[in-house]
Amino acid sequence: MTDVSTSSAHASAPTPARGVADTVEHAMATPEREQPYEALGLKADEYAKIREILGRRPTSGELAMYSVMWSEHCSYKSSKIYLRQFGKKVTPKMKENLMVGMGENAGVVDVGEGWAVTFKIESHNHPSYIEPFQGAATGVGGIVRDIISMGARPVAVMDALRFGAIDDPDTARVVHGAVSGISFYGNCLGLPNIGGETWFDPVYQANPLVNALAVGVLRHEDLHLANARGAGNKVVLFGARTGGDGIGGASILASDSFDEGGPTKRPAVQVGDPFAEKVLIECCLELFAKELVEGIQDLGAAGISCATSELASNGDGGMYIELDKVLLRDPSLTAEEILMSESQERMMAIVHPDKLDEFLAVVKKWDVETSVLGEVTDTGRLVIHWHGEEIVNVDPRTVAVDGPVYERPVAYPTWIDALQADTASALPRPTSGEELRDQALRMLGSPNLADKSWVTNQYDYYVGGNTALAFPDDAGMVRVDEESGLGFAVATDANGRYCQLDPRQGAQLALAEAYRNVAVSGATPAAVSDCLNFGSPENPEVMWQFSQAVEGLADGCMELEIPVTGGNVSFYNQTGDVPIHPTPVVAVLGVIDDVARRIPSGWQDAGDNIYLLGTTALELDGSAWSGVIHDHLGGRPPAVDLAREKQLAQLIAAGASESLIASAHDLADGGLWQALAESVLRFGVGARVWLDEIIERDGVDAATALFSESTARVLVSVPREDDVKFRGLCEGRGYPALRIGVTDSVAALEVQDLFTVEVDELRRVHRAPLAEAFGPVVGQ
Amino acid sequence: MPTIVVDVMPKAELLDPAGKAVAGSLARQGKAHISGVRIGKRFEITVDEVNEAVLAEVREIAESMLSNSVIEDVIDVRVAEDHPAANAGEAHAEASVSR
Amino acid sequence: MPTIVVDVMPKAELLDPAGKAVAGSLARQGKAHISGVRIGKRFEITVDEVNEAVLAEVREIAESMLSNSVIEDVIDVRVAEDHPAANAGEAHAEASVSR
Amino acid sequence: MRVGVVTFPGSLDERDAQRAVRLAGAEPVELWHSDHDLQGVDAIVLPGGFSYGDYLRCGAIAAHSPIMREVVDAANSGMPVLGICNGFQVLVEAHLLPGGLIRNDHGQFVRRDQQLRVENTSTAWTSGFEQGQEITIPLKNGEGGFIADAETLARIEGEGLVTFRYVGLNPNGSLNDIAGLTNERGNVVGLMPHPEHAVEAGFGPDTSTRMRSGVDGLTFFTSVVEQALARA
Ligand SMILES: Nc1ncnc2c1ncn2[C@@H]1O[C@H](COP(=O)(O)OP(=O)(O)O)[C@@H](O)[C@H]1O
Ligand SMILES: [Mg+2]
Repeated sequence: MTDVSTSSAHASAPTPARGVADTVEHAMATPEREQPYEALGLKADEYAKIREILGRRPTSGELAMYSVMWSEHCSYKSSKIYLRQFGKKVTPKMKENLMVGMGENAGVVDVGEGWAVTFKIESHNHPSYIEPFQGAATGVGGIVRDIISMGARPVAVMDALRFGAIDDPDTARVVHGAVSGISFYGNCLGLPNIGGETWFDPVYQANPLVNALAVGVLRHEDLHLANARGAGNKVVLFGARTGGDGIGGASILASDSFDEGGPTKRPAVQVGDPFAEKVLIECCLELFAKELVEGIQDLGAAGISCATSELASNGDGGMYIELDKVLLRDPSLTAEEILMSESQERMMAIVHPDKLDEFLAVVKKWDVETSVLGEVTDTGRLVIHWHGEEIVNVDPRTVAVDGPVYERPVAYPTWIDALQADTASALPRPTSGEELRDQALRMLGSPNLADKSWVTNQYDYYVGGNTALAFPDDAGMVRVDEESGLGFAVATDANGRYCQLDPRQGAQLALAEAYRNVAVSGATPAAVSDCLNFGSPENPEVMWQFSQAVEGLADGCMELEIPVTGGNVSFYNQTGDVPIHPTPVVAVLGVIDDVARRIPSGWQDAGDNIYLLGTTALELDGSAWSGVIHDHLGGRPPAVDLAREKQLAQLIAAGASESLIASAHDLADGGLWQALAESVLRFGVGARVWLDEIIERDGVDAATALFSESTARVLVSVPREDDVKFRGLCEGRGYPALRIGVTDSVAALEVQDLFTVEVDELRRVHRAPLAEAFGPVVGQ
Repeated sequence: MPTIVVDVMPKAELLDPAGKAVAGSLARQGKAHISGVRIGKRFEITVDEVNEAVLAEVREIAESMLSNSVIEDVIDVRVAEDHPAANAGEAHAEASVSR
Repeated sequence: MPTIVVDVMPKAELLDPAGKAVAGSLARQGKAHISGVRIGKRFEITVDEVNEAVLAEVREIAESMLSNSVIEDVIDVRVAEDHPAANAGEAHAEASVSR
Repeated sequence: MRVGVVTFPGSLDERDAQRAVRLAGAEPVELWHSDHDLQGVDAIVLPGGFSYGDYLRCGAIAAHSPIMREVVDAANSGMPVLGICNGFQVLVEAHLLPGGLIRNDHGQFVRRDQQLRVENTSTAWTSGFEQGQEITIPLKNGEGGFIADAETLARIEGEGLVTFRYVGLNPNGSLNDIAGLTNERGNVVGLMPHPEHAVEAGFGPDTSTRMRSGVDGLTFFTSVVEQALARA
């Protein structure tokens, strides 16, 4: 259909027929032509700005590029002014091990011994609602390509998921699709899935959150940045062919105003091909290893528009492309659609002409299709030709870097005072053993505290042979160096309920929890990536939530002295006018000298002493207890004390290095009760526990002791013979520690003088919710 | 018992990774006449009798359950008058049924 | 370009758990007229031209690669004169080709 | 001893298999799918993964790759060949082992620490086990359901070709709980679970006493090495 060789009957008319390129020349000749900028998501003033930059109206190809690159998703136009804090609020210590910071495809952290680790978390929320399987699958595919573009070998993935109410009729569809999509794509890539989160809350009903994280490792000398330097270097597109995937909107350009026939049907979904991506990974790693590329950029959102303009902006600034050289899956695609296509499993490389033959040989070995599109220039312009005619001629920085920046209106939500005043402390708390037992089991069997094996049994954590910890442990841990045992640990956390009550504190709570989860694994926290999921930035209250959360996170990272190395913002997560709870998912990466010293999260032996580190206050606002038992959300979330978190992490590291700690498990949702139950369930070893000393020391009641979600607390088990040393360690560091029980050969959890639950019953209750909602747990 | 055949194919404009992998393998094996492969599903549904109501029901199931309309098309729902396996070798008649 | 359609079904005497699962789910939804479902594959193979040699080649590929004779049968290899989607609603002719 | 590990596009566990070979005291040799050269190896492992994406039938496209012609010839002349998961599927597709492997009956991918019973210790890869020994080997697959027609099944059972059976739980609907098979000669073995993921304490399956400490998989590799030594 696209036939430029046939001169169209309309060629001389102001509106060329579909398929004939809207050239720069044509744009200059027809300055007043109407363009569908609004349908492409551009505001009138943004369109005016583009005209001003170009000194003429944009061609339809240029309009395509600006519209996708200036979208919220690609330009961060609403969030930019806030995200700058992550770069500014840094101490010298935070920069020490940072090889690449914010702004690149993914941050890179020096982990010692010549090794570096890169990691990033990204959202694929909206596609995962439309088509959960492909949406989630391509979410994994996209984040993994970011990792490869840094020169790293991807070695692990994680997934942080939030779905609507577990019993909503639509939830099963989304859960089945998203989980099997992640399982399919990650498993086929050979990347162990080492952890994540699974939450259910009606606020995510028609807006599930699918956040995917990938980690890669590299030697220091293998680090690559995606930029296009060196005039004369070739620009090569390789990987899958370009098709009509994910360009639903782009068809408007190609049709609405240009074609009498109306828009062609172009799908908004993308289909993933993990096999193609696996081959692409190996191919890229070989290209890097043989030093055949100057840089590689992944193609994600905004496809070729993004890759060309970013590569050019980050390099010498000029690039010449012949767009008709792009290999197509669907020959009917127009130039605009090719520029916007989000077809998966594609990469763009900058290759020195002398190395092109060798480059092509490697690509051929992997059966990957390639085409040389053009070359790097020193003109400062990104020039794109389509069958010999110039359809794009722009300064790439105006597309990729100097997009619009908004300081959107911010408004303190009027409802928040009333919400905060409505504290859970006023709710009736159980006192009898029987009541406590009943509520404890209801909590354990609630969707968010329940066993997630329905999900995680579908994920391979074995592949690679380096996974030292994975679900259900607090953090995932992977060995980097087989000789020394050097490794990393990662955990992700966010609690939307806390963030709804107080987004600043909520963000810090997410940070504190992820930090603690890494610390209890035996690793030392080193860096942060985040995925900020919020409602519409055009809603001033949402913007306030966002500003609070970012500030809290940036301040928190500075206090903990771990840098934010990158992340992702996802706005417009709402159903109708109702935004989701603010959900800043925080991923913390830690380093461990030898993964053989990792700490299990559950009890493996009878007769160990159980210690509770930290103190407990009446902090039930926003807690699992208030939600599950009273369907209540109000008050102020638990206090955060990051200095204490740091002290706690150091204490555990010291205990681990002296091998005093048999297990450690952090306290978070569901409080002490949930941590006890999970420690039992991990290996089926029971325990006898008493609460009186907590009650006495901290001045709380039994329900608070069990269910409060006070922070900076960890449950630790210590072999008898190390008891004295361990106590000494805690005293020496001034960290409150109470012996609250012993592990037991009896398969039951006994809370002395209050109640006992057999391990079998704990297990049954814990496993029930997901199986009831989604079908039997495979392999159980 | 009569059989209704439902054919479901991936949407033409979307990537079909399975077809692509097979086509790639055939190309490597030097099968030059073949330029593309797409892989869909064929359902054989045994019903107790064929009438408009049953056909309507199968059509509805084909759209709602046997296919995912976001990425697939039901391209045919028809009564297989004979099991095709039974008459391979000769032209066979299948009554095609409108969707 | 012409298309050759290849239909492959699981052998009748073997388990087809996927088909069974669909049939089970239909039964739970009260679709009483449906007594069984089997799920096979439908390949659409684009060839540059149709002649006996090409057909023979596709038949060979169908037996050796598109199906596994231990567990599946190739039930039909035929030239699709028209894409079925194009003529849904009317009886369509497909020239069946012997194996 | 040199043990070849074949890499197909989409293979995933080839490095794990190489590690297992090394830990068993042999030298791993990388073999590439499009080569016709077995490089003089003494035994071959077809590793797990998703060769060519496994979109058609698992192992189907890999079974048609150039190296497989050599593997088939070598297997027919007695060389020890172990197919793990996708490698098992490739062996079945190449008709070196009987039956077929189809989508798990529950329709999902499953990963678990799987109990197996060793049913045949006279193969090249199982001679280090005790008859009837129960071992724990990680399992991870989406299409591990073993099927065969009644006649084939009777023959497999009658000739003692069943090498491993699932114990406790059948994770994928395999007929007769079959987890792994051998050929008549006992040199070719295929199984769905992954012995190469149970060779190093700290990274293997949980055992009853310690997390991630199971190493039962190592015996597969030491069996083949010890037999080679015995023959030498
Ligand atoms: N979607 C998921 N993907 C991978 N692992 C998950 C997922 N959901 C939960 N998990 C794992 O299950 C375990 C329990 O999860 P959770 O209760 O959220 O942990 P925590 O409270 O320590 O953050 C953790 O090991 C977590 O990594
Ligand atoms: Mg935890």
